[in-house]
Amino acid sequence: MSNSILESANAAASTSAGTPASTTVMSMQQALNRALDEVLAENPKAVIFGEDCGRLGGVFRITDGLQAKHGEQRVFDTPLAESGILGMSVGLAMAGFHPIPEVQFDGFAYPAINQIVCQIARMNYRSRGALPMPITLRVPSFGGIRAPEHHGESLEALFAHVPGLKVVSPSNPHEAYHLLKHAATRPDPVIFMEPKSRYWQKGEVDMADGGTPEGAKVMREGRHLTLVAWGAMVARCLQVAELAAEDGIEIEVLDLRWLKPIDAGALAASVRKTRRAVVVHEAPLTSGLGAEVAQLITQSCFDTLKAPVERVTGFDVPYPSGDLEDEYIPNIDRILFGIQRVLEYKRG
Amino acid sequence: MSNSILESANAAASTSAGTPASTTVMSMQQALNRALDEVLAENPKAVIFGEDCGRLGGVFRITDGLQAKHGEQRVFDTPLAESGILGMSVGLAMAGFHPIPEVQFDGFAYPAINQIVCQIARMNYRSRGALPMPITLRVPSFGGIRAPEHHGESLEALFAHVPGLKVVSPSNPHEAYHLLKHAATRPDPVIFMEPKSRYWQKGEVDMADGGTPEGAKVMREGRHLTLVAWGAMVARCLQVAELAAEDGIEIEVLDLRWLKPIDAGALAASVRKTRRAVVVHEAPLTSGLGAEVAQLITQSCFDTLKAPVERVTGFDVPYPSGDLEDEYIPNIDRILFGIQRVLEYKRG
Amino acid sequence: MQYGQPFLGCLPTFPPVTKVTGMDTLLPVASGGAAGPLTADELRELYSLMVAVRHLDTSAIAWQRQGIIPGYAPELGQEAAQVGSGYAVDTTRDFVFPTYREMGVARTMGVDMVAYMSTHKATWHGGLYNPLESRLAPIQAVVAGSVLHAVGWAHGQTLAAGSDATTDGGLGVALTYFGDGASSQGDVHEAMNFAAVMKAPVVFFVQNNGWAISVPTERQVAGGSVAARAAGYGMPALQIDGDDVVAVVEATRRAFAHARAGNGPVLIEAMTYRRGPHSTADDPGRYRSLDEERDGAGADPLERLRQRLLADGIADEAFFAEALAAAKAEEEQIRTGIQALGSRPGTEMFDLVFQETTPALQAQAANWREESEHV
Amino acid sequence: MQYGQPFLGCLPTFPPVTKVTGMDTLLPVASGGAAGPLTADELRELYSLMVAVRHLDTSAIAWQRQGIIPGYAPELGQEAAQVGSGYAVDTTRDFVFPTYREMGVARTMGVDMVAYMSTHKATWHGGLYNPLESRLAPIQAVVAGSVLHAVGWAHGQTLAAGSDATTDGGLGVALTYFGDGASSQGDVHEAMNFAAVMKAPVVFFVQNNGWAISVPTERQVAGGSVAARAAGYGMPALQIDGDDVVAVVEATRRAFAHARAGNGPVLIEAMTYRRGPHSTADDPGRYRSLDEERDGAGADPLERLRQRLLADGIADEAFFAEALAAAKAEEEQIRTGIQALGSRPGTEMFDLVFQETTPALQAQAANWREESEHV
Ligand SMILES: Cc1ncc(C[n+]2csc(CCOP(=O)(O)OP(=O)(O)O)c2C)c(N)n1
Ligand SMILES: Cc1ncc(C[n+]2csc(CCOP(=O)(O)OP(=O)(O)O)c2C)c(N)n1
Ligand SMILES: [Mg+2]
Ligand SMILES: [Mg+2]
Repeated sequence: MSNSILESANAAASTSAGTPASTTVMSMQQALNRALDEVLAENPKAVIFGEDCGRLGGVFRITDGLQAKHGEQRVFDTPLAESGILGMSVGLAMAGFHPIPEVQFDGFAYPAINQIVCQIARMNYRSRGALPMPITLRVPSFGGIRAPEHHGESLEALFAHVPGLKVVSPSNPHEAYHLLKHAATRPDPVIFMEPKSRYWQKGEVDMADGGTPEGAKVMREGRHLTLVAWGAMVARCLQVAELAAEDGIEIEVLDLRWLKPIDAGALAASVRKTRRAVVVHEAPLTSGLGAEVAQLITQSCFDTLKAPVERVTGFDVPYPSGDLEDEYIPNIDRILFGIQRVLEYKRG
Repeated sequence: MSNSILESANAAASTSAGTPASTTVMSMQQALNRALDEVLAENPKAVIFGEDCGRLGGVFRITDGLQAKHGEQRVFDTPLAESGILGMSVGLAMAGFHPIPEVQFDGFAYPAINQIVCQIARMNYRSRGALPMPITLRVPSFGGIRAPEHHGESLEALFAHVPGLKVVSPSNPHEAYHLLKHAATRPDPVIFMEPKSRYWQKGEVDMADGGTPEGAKVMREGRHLTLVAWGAMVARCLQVAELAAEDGIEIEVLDLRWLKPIDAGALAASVRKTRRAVVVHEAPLTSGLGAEVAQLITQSCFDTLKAPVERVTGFDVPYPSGDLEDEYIPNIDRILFGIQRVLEYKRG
Repeated sequence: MQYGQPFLGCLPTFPPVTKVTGMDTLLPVASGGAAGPLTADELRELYSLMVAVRHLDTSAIAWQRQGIIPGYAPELGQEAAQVGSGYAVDTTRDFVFPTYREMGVARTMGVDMVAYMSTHKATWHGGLYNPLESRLAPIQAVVAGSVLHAVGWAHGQTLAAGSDATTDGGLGVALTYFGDGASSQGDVHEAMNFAAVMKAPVVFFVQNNGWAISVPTERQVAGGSVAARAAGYGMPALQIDGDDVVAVVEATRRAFAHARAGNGPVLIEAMTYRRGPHSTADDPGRYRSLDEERDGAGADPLERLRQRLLADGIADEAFFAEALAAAKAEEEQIRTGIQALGSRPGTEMFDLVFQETTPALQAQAANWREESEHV
Repeated sequence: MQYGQPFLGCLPTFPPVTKVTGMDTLLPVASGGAAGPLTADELRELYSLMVAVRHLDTSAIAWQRQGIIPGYAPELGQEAAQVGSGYAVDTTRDFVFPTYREMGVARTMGVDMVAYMSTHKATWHGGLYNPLESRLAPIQAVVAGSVLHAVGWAHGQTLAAGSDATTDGGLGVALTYFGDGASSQGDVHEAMNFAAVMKAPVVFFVQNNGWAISVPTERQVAGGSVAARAAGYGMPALQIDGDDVVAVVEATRRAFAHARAGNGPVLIEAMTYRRGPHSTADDPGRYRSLDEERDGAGADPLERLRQRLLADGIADEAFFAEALAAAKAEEEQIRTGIQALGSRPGTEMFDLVFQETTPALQAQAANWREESEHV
């Protein structure tokens, strides 16, 4: 197996057969931009803000053109302080707004963790439902773009552990459009983790029919093993499934989508069928969300499982510089090795 | 089963037979205070600081008397800012000191997370070993004392997920003394989580012989099931084991001690013998450290396990006010129910 | 950008602010409304509020000793700062963000005091009162935790007002409380900078009570004054005698007027003194002597008001006795309410997390009911 | 505590600071050492440094376009601020805390520039140079991330000096850089307050270059000046023309002297302008026009120095030509070094996490070797 497959396989993930009329091909950046545009148009209380979100349209251009269209009161730049941005979101929500703040990069959510964990996640509870926190926090997330330090982090395990938060990550433009529209109209706080390495990948978006916005989603059916992933790893797992199919191994790829609450039912349904599972994520192994996924599967499928659930993840090391990025992020080889371990597992 | 057993059972955890001469009975508060006193005496570069650590001796009196004895340069109060305290620790470490900062309560570590995750945990790596971070961060942790909001949190899953950190929690005075002395002399950053509900419980401390400071520790041997716990939950699990023994069920209680790195070997060794495991923690269930422990056990003991590893934990809700605390923290009943589920598990 | 000079010098000088007349120089009695000096009725009302707060506050410590509540954070000595500032709030449109020590503010705003005190009974973090209806955010245990919320809420008023910021008699104003200790937190800086950049209608009300648990202000606040920080943000500041309730009311009203008119934030530093322990768990004898305590505290704010009211013939001993009797009756009623207050049902732990609950949480709730309530 | 006055007024006025003479008024040439005005040799050295930095900086953008490095954060227009401040550092005892844009400081301090630039080649976050030996902390990508580190390091100097703070010619000083954007972060406030409370020997050096990516200073820094914040902490501040290298050297030396003598921290706000994009990924045309750019930037700092040196007869065209040639040769050498720089071995990912590695990490390293290196 060679890593060279990696380069050419991005397209595969976002094509599908039998395109309905309401379908448009667009990048995830475009899909997110479109979703935000519609949310602003539909809800006069929705406001977008963050560092460079306004005039510049965001460093990834996700809010491109929105300030010009909806005005400086609806889409605005803040001073450079993430705790300030999230703390301000709490107050805006208390005043009846639906804040859609952006943290510029995953690693810069850390200065805001205090406001996220102690305030945003708890205000509804603390106020006994009197002060809901309809805050949709967009976080360009995960690695893979050869960026500077702190620009390639995966914080889902942290967020998923916090009571009071919901966490979701889209894997392609279609999911991005529908999940963001859904998240940004919910009365509870949602951390929306955007896989930045997929921003420019195009795919078909069926604007009219998003399917259910809740729970996990089977992206490819299979019967020999379930690959569970989210964000940018979904496309990679689909490539892996493609490769494995050449060897007659039929892999089911489950896009977890919601990292909190996790769709335990979908995990159980898939693994009851395939009897084997591998979970893939970019975050470090220890105490990563893969442990939760594996344990949920083990709990529901203990009798049917043919092998312990395998985890193919980032290592317990700080996210490395660009030169070593491909060594850190689960690549096709490492996922295939994980699959092999599960398939070849023999009870002792 | 009734919760009333709870009240009387604290003592059981800290008594043992065959007391050697070097053994003293003291509270965990005293043991920690003694350890810090010795660390200051032995290492002129060790400095202790934080909110109310100096003159007051800390709100839990862990640093009581240390400023008077070692001087205001070695033990000092800082302004009220946790990011400041931890950020300052980085600079002191760069200047060759061994900082032993305190965060006053678990919930107030959040404002410092940015400095902990992005700086303390990474500076050794970033500087390629030129700037080690021998920082021992003491965090009075966990719940159980009917305290105000944010004073009863369990952050171990967050810390354990961060590459570059080590995390340890003592369960009794003996462990507290030896683990703190060990942690505070290491060249790497260690988060030292003190179970505040156990501060005033007395126990025997063998000052001369701490045993190995690394890895997990079997606190009680058993052959029917392994209970894995840390911090304040160890004493509770020992009570449970006591109760279960009356019914002829022999439970092995494993004090995990190190929450990062986790002693996977000890987990495997115990569960290979008992073939059943329950992990207990106060933190919320989802993405808690229990998932990691369960998955490590499942991976190493898949063939021998008689039932899926059970987790008895706090719920996915914000840590509640005193009145509901006992509903939230795993109590004896809930642990026994978990044990029962595992013991009664039938395949198919 | 400031160019042209190789050395541009330092610091714009802050424009001087007209003095707020306080009672120690002259008790300003007038028949005017809220905008003018205080009326005799208002002054008597302020006294009654301060007595009620003083009595409830000292009683709460007794409650703790008697085992009625597990803990409490007293405000002995800060009654003028709290009652005076809370008195300036217009509860039809303003919103107040307290810390854990603003019982006097809550009482002055007319919050249900059993619901308020319930937090100290460990019934519910944040208190059982409805924050939206009472215009008081939940009790905040994170030091400086809600200062940024005030800025966000205030900016929301600006957004809601659109271009007509000063119609309808002006903007709703956010009043946020914090301490000298809290001023060290990064969030306070971010809040002041955001508020000043956005010209948000916020009044930052610092009670500088000399202490943050065991740490005195001089080891906490570099430069010695939180008010002195405001100039760096181009924001007006008032440093006032926080033990002079008249000065507090007038300064706060002035600050509200400034913010309400769309002129942006104001900072008030009320100099006061925490006469009691930090909380019922604290032992101040470990970090300050009784002599230091007496020197620092100065004259009792309640007694100061009493003397002035007497001297100016605005109230007599009968009035004071009546006020105290009312305070006692009130405390008894609150105590009865607190004692009657049962625990909240455990299901609320699960039901109040989200507006839209999740299957996972429902499963946990079911599990809890089964194992803990045996249903 | 300040009592006695019902209204205590506002803001202590900050003591005026003597002006630092810059080159635009008078070029101060003298034979004196580091403490006095700059010598002709020093002035020529400053020019050579600025040319070297300018050339390397503009070349690095070309490297990025040519695919030699994936990204770069240019400092075009900030050469005087960086070279001038870096020039004041005593690398035998001071320590410098950069952001991601301090290439000019690193070069001035004599840091190995291949090792420095390696961070922009995505070889190693923080750079390959040894921070302890070079007295330059690793490159910092978190905005305001290292400002507190400077305070801690500086307090360490005070602790190490014990009661003899001023023996041995004084304390080592921490010089920390940050931008106008970074000044909004809470950590900067905490750092200034800590430093001032502890009288730590820190020089806070703000390069106010007018922009934080797309956000101009007026939407970022309430009050308009970071230097104006210092008074609130009781800390001296100098707001200087950051494009005047002589003013920068002299102000920085003055600040160092103040801190070194145990008088506590100083803040310098160097007014300058980011003439280029924020980084090679940025497109400034989206948020500022070329006219705005020209107006904001003013005269080129390098050209300003050249004109003064010419006018005062300190250097001639031959010297400038020579300096440029040296800069070109240096850039070529650095480029060759960068191009020759291989990737770091993957094992370093695991080996450099801890001083004392863990079994779990070793197991992961073994697994990685097996699956990725097939050993
Ligand atoms: C972020 C945070 N850190 C620490 C604490 C613990 N704590 C509670 S009150 C307090 C002192 C606060 O002092 P100040 O702001 O002056 O208010 P005061 O208590 O004097 O009213 C501390 C350190 C906390 N609640 N929150
Ligand atoms: C905590 C944090 N938030 C956001 C960013 C993303 N970011 C990088 S540079 C920058 C602007 C910084 O502006 P300034 O401090 O003025 O420095 P300059 O780039 O002008 O040198 C931003 C927002 C970051 N690196 N760190
Ligand atoms: Mg105080
Ligand atoms: Mg800038």
